[in-house]
Amino acid sequence: MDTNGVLDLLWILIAGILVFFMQAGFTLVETGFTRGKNAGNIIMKNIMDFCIGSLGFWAIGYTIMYGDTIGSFVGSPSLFFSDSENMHNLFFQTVFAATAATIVSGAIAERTKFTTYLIFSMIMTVFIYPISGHWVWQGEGWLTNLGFIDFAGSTVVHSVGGWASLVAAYLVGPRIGKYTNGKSNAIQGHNLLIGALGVFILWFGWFGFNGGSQLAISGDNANAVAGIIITTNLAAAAAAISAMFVSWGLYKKPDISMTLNGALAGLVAITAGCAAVSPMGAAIIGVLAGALVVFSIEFIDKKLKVDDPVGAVSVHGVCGAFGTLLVGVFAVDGGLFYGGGFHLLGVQATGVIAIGTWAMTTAFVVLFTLKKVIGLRVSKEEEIDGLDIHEHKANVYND
Amino acid sequence: MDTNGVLDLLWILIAGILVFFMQAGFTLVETGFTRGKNAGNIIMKNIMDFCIGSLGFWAIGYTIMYGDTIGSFVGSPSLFFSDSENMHNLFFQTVFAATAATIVSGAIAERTKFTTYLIFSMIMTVFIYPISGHWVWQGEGWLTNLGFIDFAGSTVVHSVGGWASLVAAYLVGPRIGKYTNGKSNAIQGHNLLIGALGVFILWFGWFGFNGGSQLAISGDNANAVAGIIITTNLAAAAAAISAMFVSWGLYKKPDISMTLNGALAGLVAITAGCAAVSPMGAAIIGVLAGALVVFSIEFIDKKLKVDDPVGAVSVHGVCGAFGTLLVGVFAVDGGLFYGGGFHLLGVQATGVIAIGTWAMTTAFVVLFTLKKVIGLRVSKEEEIDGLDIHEHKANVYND
Amino acid sequence: MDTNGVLDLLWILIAGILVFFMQAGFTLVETGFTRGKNAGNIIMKNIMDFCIGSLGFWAIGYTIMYGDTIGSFVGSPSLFFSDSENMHNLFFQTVFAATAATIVSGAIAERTKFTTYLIFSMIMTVFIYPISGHWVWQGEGWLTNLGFIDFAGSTVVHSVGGWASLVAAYLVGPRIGKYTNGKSNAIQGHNLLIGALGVFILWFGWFGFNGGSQLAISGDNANAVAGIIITTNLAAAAAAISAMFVSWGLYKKPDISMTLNGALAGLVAITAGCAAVSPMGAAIIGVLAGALVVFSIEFIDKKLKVDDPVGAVSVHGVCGAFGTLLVGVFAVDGGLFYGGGFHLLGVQATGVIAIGTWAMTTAFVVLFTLKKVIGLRVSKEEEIDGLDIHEHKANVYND
Amino acid sequence: MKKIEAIIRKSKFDEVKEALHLIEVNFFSYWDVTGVGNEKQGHVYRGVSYSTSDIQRRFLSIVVSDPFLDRTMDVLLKTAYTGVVGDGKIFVSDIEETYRIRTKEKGSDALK
Amino acid sequence: MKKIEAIIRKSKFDEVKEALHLIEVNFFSYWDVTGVGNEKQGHVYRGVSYSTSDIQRRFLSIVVSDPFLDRTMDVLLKTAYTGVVGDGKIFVSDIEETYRIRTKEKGSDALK
Amino acid sequence: MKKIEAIIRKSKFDEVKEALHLIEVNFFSYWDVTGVGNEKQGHVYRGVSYSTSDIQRRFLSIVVSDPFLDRTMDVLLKTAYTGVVGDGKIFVSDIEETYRIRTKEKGSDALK
Ligand SMILES: Nc1ncnc2c1ncn2[C@@H]1O[C@H](COP(=O)(O)OP(=O)(O)O)[C@@H](O)[C@H]1O
Ligand SMILES: Nc1ncnc2c1ncn2[C@@H]1O[C@H](COP(=O)(O)OP(=O)(O)O)[C@@H](O)[C@H]1O
Ligand SMILES: Nc1ncnc2c1ncn2[C@@H]1O[C@H](COP(=O)(O)OP(=O)(O)O)[C@@H](O)[C@H]1O
Repeated sequence: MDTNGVLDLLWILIAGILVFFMQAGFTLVETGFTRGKNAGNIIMKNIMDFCIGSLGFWAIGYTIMYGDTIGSFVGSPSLFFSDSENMHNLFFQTVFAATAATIVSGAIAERTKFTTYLIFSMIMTVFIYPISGHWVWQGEGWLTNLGFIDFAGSTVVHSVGGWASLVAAYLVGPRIGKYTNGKSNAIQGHNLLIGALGVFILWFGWFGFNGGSQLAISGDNANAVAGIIITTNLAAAAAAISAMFVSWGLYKKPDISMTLNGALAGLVAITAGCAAVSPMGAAIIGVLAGALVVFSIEFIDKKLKVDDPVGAVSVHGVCGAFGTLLVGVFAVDGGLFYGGGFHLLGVQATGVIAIGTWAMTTAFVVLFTLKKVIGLRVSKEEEIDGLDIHEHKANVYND
Repeated sequence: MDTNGVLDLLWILIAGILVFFMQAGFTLVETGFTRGKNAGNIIMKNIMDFCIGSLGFWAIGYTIMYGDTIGSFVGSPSLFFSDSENMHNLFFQTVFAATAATIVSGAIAERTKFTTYLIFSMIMTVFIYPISGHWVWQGEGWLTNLGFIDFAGSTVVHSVGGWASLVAAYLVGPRIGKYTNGKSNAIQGHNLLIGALGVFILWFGWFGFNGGSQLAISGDNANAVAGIIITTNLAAAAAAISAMFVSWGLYKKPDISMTLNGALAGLVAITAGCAAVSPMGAAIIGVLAGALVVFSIEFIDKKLKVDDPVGAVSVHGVCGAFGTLLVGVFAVDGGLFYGGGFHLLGVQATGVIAIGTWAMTTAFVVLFTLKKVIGLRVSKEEEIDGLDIHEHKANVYND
Repeated sequence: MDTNGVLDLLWILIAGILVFFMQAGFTLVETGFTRGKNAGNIIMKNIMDFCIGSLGFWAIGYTIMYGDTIGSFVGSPSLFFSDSENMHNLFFQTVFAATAATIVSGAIAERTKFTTYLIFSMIMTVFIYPISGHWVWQGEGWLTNLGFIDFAGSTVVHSVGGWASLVAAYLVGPRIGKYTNGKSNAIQGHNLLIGALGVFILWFGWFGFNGGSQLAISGDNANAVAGIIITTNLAAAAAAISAMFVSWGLYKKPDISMTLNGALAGLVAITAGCAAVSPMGAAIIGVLAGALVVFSIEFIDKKLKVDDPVGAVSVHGVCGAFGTLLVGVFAVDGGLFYGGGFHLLGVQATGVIAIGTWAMTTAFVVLFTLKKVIGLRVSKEEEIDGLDIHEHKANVYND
Repeated sequence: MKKIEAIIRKSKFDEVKEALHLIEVNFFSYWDVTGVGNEKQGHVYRGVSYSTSDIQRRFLSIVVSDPFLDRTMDVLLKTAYTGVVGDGKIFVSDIEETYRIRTKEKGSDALK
Repeated sequence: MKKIEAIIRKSKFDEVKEALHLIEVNFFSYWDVTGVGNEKQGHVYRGVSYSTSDIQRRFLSIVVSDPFLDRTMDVLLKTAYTGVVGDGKIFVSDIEETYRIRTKEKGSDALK
Repeated sequence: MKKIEAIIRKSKFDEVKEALHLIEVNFFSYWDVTGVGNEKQGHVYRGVSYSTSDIQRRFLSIVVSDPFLDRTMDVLLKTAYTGVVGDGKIFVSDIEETYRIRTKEKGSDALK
């Protein structure tokens, strides 16, 4: 391989390793934001979705996503990908697929059956995610053909996970005690420090997520990657600050969990446009996403009454969609604010809606079927005692 | 230095940094799987073995391992390695040596004297590990000459640590209360979430461990490294799944700590063959190792009655040996299943046995001497109250 | 961009990402070493100083530091840095600036007003740090002209943070209960395991901090970077061992928190000279810094009676200055022990004093003003109950 | 005045608290304890399956003036009940004196 | 012998302990409990603001011989006091017998 | 019925539990407390050496019917003993009534 090829491959591998580490971040955020009696169950779900995703994406998911297109809709599947020239791509795409899958575990935490989750997670990585991914990233998908821009996956990865989360959290129903007499109650996370560490790890990994999505670093790609790192960082920082001030205004005090979610909201929102917007654009996207996520969490919790313990729907679904739309506004090349008119915005909206519909519909069909066949939810007794002791006969915390 | 040289050096450094981080992973796994009253002691042991290893390997260990061979058995030692062209190699090998040493601390946790451990750890990094390492990795060692394949150290690093652990745990004896009336009791780890984070960190670092062992990334090495990353990941994922299902079968519930150990078992087992087997081979090795580790932990605990709180012997010793043997079966080039006959398998067995014997014998001699001279074990009172308050006059957890 | 340029940029980005992760390390060390009732507040301070630093350094700080020099004293500021060829530099320098700022939060933990901290942190990143940074790293600063060596920032980053911490901790005053009848009391950290994880993360990130400061890896830089990694690691290891033995001598037992601080002391001390000293020199610097930090912590606590919960002044201020001075002794090229005479040592002392004076004076003026205007300290009641419940209406730990 | 010490299932706590609230027993303290009793819980850890009678429980300490005793007991016995082994115990003992620190009130005044 | 159970603000604990020390009450046990009472504390979590009366308190269990009762009560009532709702309660009850495990001493001897 | 409150060394707990089991005292509750007493423990933290009498202990609350009292006390006094300062205390007090929530049994029936 020539030097440029090596450089590109090296960068993809490193970025992929960073993205892998995001799994630890998700695990920590999800356990930290929920109760200690279910921590073991969340650990298991997070490890397993990555393991299932790794095997499943290699076994078939990768080619469903990147195989030769069948009608710009789906790739031609082949079993057990083994092209030794493209192992770095398999790796990078595997960790992306696992990210989409793992988002859901947070939204349905503390009440969902373990087996049901395993099955859903597999379908997510080998079917739901790769098909809509094909539309945007394979090169000949129908959304690519329209000119849809989702550089690193605000929509392809995060919104897919987020919208599936919405459907899943809705179908599973709220945790016992979450809503009483139509009022939303707070069910505090058991360890916000662990949650905060999770956010730092996610942020750390996100440099690989967005930077690696350039899929190259040689030649002109180098400055592009550096620019992506900056836009990613600025959006996250701006969003955390913005979420903090909004929460400060609303609740009279700077709220810890909202600030943490704010950082993630900024990261999700910039993911689509990290290569298309200027640093200033990134900062503005961050400010907007940080504010939005606070209101969205309140809305989903109090108005929709969908119980999402970690805010996955708002962070990944809402801010993912929002960030994708904002590309149509802030893209230096073609964005509304840069004189590009409404065309790109329209295309972005088409993609957001199409993929959102896909994710929600398929998630609904799969989960509804699972509900009928094996059930989504643990028994009331198991839920109250905690999933760890019933589903795993173990306690995470001991002397 | 030319570009290829720079690329290779860069990759080795990055991989080495990742492997360094595995020290944090070991610390977390070991503290998480043991009781809170000994957490400070485990922290100290893990930090110190790395510090001692860093100084010791630089001072003399590196040249014992990589110096000009003396009879294919040991390198010519020289003091304070200072070849400014090979600092990246010193670094990469240092973090490997520290890995071998740190494995032992888990197996003898919660009852071993701190000073004794420090001395043993030093001997491990400057004597036991580098000598057997010389046989395989210096280039002219007698096992290299035989054709023994241990790419990244299933045997050279992990088994050495694992077999030394077996001897150490045996000589130190079980923790008070571990066996009563011939029955093995569970002594629960105090924080499985911290343990799970440790496993994620180890997995993350392992990409450097195996990928970096190519010792190059330029030219054709690039695809080789990518392939290693994939085999590593697939084996770990398959092993975690396999351990989970086996534990599910045995105990009627998917077991958290076994699943975590399963992932590590897969990582250890693929370490020898990560560059020699196909993705499918890796997945199979993972499945086998994940199952094996569960039975091995039970066997060592219940039949051998050797008390190994974190499963170090099974994960590193047993699965390290097993993974090394399986190279003889699954190596695309020369493996039994690929028509290579039994030759390679025989060579692999020779290496596994030779190095196992070396590690056990030397560990026994050293520890037995230490036992006579300064003792291996803290007093009963110290053990019951916890090592932290007696050995360090401190508690890890406070208000 | 040519291959060498890409290599350099790639290394700077990776190093910067590692340095970013140090923010997580600081957060964990600071929360681990303080009480649980203030953990949320520390999380917020650590996240916010990074966010503010990211925006502030981009908005103006970077050009104050690196803009064309005005009298070798300050750069010509310009707003919202947007040179797309230098985004990697902006990123790398941003994470450095945030490091200097975040150091202070530990020293004044558990009693400082949140708003006051936010304002101070902003001034730190856009004014105090970039100006003294300009003197040394812009290329035409007056200390550069003198020949002052501070390779990766023992003084430029760490001492600035450390001396500002000293002033801040002095002005804020000790925590309630820290000194009674002139005696210093121990206020135990609530989770040393989290603190230890923080130290591992910092050590991990420090390879990027020092190694990345070469600002290149192509050609001859490659071996230089590798050498830096080794000196960094040896100094940290030697310092941890040294601090452990010193504490063992003083308190009859190897002290956990001192050992952890020892590792950090070694890292800070080697930061100035990591590229200028030999491995042996690095080890000696480590041994000295590890011993120094123990005495310094005692001195500041018991003699100066300045309450610094995490030892930030000793680790970053004292050891930063000390390490910078030792460059004058151990620099292979020009150091006292290498026949270079006292010249370099004198220059180093000049830099240490000049920057120390600058940091202390400006921090004093800013904090004194803030004290008069909005106050530095929370109310007695808030402090006793914990900052989390009053400043954020939340508890970090729940069921 | 009586002290009621109720050792109940953690999972029943919210219900019990709610019910106490309805009869205006709004003052009490609680903490988590490990209970040893008839109930057994199955655990598995690293290959060792065992059944333990050390189970997490919630301990409620409620001091009530005499007229409140009966209704508090009724509520506790009713709402903490599941019928399955392990519902817990209630112990009643005598309290000689009660003070409210803030007002220095004594006796049943301090319990209002 | 009497058992004094004092449920106080965590923030007052150091002061109380100091004051007990001065009157030579150097034997007691304490732990953290959640108290339900008049005091309310404002919390916000993920957009839900609520006010809870479940507040962290410290529970002190002090067994004293009869002559020590009054002064201990005085000290507790004085030093645990802030005047703001939530200062806590003190309950006094009877102890029939006390043993010191180490010496097998009984009664008030065991309390010296 | 009597309530036995034993404050013992954590390190003695397993032994005590075992011994109670042998005399068929299989019902009790326990939790961890901090004890203040004669024993001192040396600590060092960041250069400050100090000796504290705040030591971790285990608190056992055992309600027994009268015939069980003596043998329980015997076992506790024997197995919790080391002879070194800090072995702990045992307090006995009266319980007026006991209920088993599951069966509504009262009195000593509830303690079987
Ligand atoms: N005599 C006792 N003294 C103190 N606590 C007790 C006593 N008996 C029972 N308990 C507590 O009550 C809990 C439930 O009792 P258990 O025997 O398991 O169920 P049940 O009362 O339904 O038979 C125990 O776990 C323990 O905490
Ligand atoms: N009847 C009671 N039984 C047990 N604990 C009580 C009782 N009344 C009050 N407490 C404890 O005392 C604490 C303080 O009481 P609270 O009513 O908030 O304040 P105040 O006594 O100043 O009116 C409560 O949080 C609770 O822990
Ligand atoms: N009067 C008391 N009230 C409550 N707890 C007590 C009392 N006296 C002792 N204790 C508990 O007993 C423990 C052991 O007592 P200590 O005085 O240290 O040892 P010893 O009883 O051997 O002299 C203390 O730490 C404390 O928890």
